[in-house]
Amino acid sequence: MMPDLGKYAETVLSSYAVSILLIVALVWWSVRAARKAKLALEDVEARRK
Amino acid sequence: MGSIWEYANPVKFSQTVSRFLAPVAMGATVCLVIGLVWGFFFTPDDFRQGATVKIIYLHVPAALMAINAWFMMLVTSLIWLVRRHHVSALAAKAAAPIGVTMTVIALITGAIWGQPMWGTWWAWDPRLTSFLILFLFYLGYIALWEAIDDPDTAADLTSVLCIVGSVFAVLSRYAVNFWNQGLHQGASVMRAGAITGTDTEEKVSNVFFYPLLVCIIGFVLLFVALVLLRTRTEIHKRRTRALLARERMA
Amino acid sequence: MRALLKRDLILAFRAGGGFGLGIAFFLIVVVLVPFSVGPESGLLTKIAPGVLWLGALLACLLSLDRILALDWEDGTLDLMATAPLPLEAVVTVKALAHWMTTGVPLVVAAPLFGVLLNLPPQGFVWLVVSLALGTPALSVIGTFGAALTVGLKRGGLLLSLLILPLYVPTLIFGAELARRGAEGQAVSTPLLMLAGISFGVIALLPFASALVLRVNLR
Amino acid sequence: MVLRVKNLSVARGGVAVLEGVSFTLAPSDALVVKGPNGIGKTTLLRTVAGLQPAFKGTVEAPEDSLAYAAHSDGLKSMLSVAENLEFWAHVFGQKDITQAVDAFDLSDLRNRLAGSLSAGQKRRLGLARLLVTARPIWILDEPTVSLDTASVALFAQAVQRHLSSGGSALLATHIDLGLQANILDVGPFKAVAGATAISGYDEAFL
Repeated sequence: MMPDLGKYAETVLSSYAVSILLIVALVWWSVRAARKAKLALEDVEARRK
Repeated sequence: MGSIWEYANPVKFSQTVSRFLAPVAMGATVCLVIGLVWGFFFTPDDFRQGATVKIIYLHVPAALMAINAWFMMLVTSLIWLVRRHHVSALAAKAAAPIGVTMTVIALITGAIWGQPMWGTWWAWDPRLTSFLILFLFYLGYIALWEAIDDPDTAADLTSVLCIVGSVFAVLSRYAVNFWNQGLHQGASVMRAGAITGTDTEEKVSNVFFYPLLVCIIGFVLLFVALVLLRTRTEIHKRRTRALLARERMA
Repeated sequence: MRALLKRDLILAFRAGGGFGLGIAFFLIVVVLVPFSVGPESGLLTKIAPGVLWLGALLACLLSLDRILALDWEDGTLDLMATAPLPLEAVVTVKALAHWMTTGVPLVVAAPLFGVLLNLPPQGFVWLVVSLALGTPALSVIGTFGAALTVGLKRGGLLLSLLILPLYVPTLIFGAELARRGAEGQAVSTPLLMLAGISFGVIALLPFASALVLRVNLR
Repeated sequence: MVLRVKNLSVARGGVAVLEGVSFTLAPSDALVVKGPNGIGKTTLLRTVAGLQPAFKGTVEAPEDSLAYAAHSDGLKSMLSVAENLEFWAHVFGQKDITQAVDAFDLSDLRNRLAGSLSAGQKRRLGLARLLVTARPIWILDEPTVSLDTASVALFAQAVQRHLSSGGSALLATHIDLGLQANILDVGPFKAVAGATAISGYDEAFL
């Protein structure tokens, strides 16, 4: 299944690893911030009622 | 009715986002998985660059989005300055961290790719250098947002910085192109076809082009999804702030 | 306007900082370079234009936060905003005063420091021309940065972060002009570009500076 | 040269502090703004002076008629008293500073650097600046801070002269200057939580 990357295996794999890591980190961070902000807002709105 | 400016209302925008976010995020995931798997497992090696050509599926979409994110920030900054729609300013703020991540991905994959191709991690190739400068612009823009307490002042100042910065970014692009001529040439020749992705002189390139296209669509959708999500986060924060301010007064 | 320029110049003289510090900093950068890269004269000749330009740019950067911060702290800017003088004129005069107290001394001192770095004889003229054309742009762009960060507590560091990318085109064309001059190559392209950048920013950037200053005074 | 403020609401840090303030200041009138600390007197004066936008309502004044003086004097410690005044005189298109120097008894200090003055002397210099602006409507925020009794009297005289020559003054002060002044107590205008209380930028998020 794994394609033969030859002598460039490290190059290609590290590129994919770094990029995917960065994207996942960005998504995770955004989702966490979104959740936090939403909870804080719901908290304040609940108090208003 | 039906005007696009309706969505400039933060509450309306939040509701709309909640409806569209899931499908866009799904689309982004599907495209990215298909594109990357296709590119990584089912494309041949390039006759010159060998397996390293697979980096193209990350490098080119990230580089495109790094520029497009800045362009989007420029447009939303102008909308904020002219029409004072809060969503616009917050969307610009939300896009910056995504843009900087894309710039970093483009830079790192470029450096990793450059190592076997040019025999060095870093060459002051005009294109790489331009991205480094773009990275600095993003850093300054984000730092300015963080440094100012008052949200409207921050929106105004960062918008002006974004517009002025855009002019200087274009100037820098020309300056860098001119500056590198004297040092060494041809560093980007190898990648000329790769960057445009539509290089039809070589028939092989279609093999690379279709998965690349899917990846680009995936990155665009990912960007849209993240901007929507992050803008909504900023709106929630501002609403919380406004409600707390009102609470204190009561 | 003339009163403001006169006042800023007197203040720069009396406070002592303006003239002396920038030049001293420039001198130190130039003296330190041979220590860090070695005394070989061929190498120094080659890098002299670039080092002189970088030194001048850093010396300029050093005094940017003083352009507006002092007038902000003592309330002068508030009073200026209610005065009949438009803020566009105020920021232009401020940039001019900064250039006269920082840029001009750098232009004058640069040939002397060029001697220290083995700058070839034909390079001196173009070094002075490039700095004389480029330093006004540095002052005007710097005033924009100062106006952006004027109310902030950690303004100084942020100012450098914001300004340095904006300095890139000026630095590239300025240093390139000085380098080509020193190596006896054709200079017309960088000369025109540098002049274009300088006149462009002088004509347009004060409006942006006044705009952000108005926002900061709100 | 009449200053008209109509239904003015002012905001500080995005929250309205005073609402529905209205008054008219005619030539030879003085109006003293009173109210407890933190209620928004400074914000009100800054808004009237045009230094920050009004949240609601209008401020009508003839162009180039307002002179504003606040806690910070805009004085340079490395310039002499005369140089400081001459600078501001030039900015406002005036030449002569002798009247301002005499009015605040600064003639002995003319050539002293402003940095070497005492706090009270500095304050007098800051107020002398008002005279060189030649503007008819003065907006003064706590003008008597760090002045001794004699200096307060000097200041009161200067304001009195200004009023009798057809000028007007809007002051925020706790000290009775012995002027024929109307009092504006801003206490009743304190903004209350309500639909309009959150001002400007945050309003859109409610």
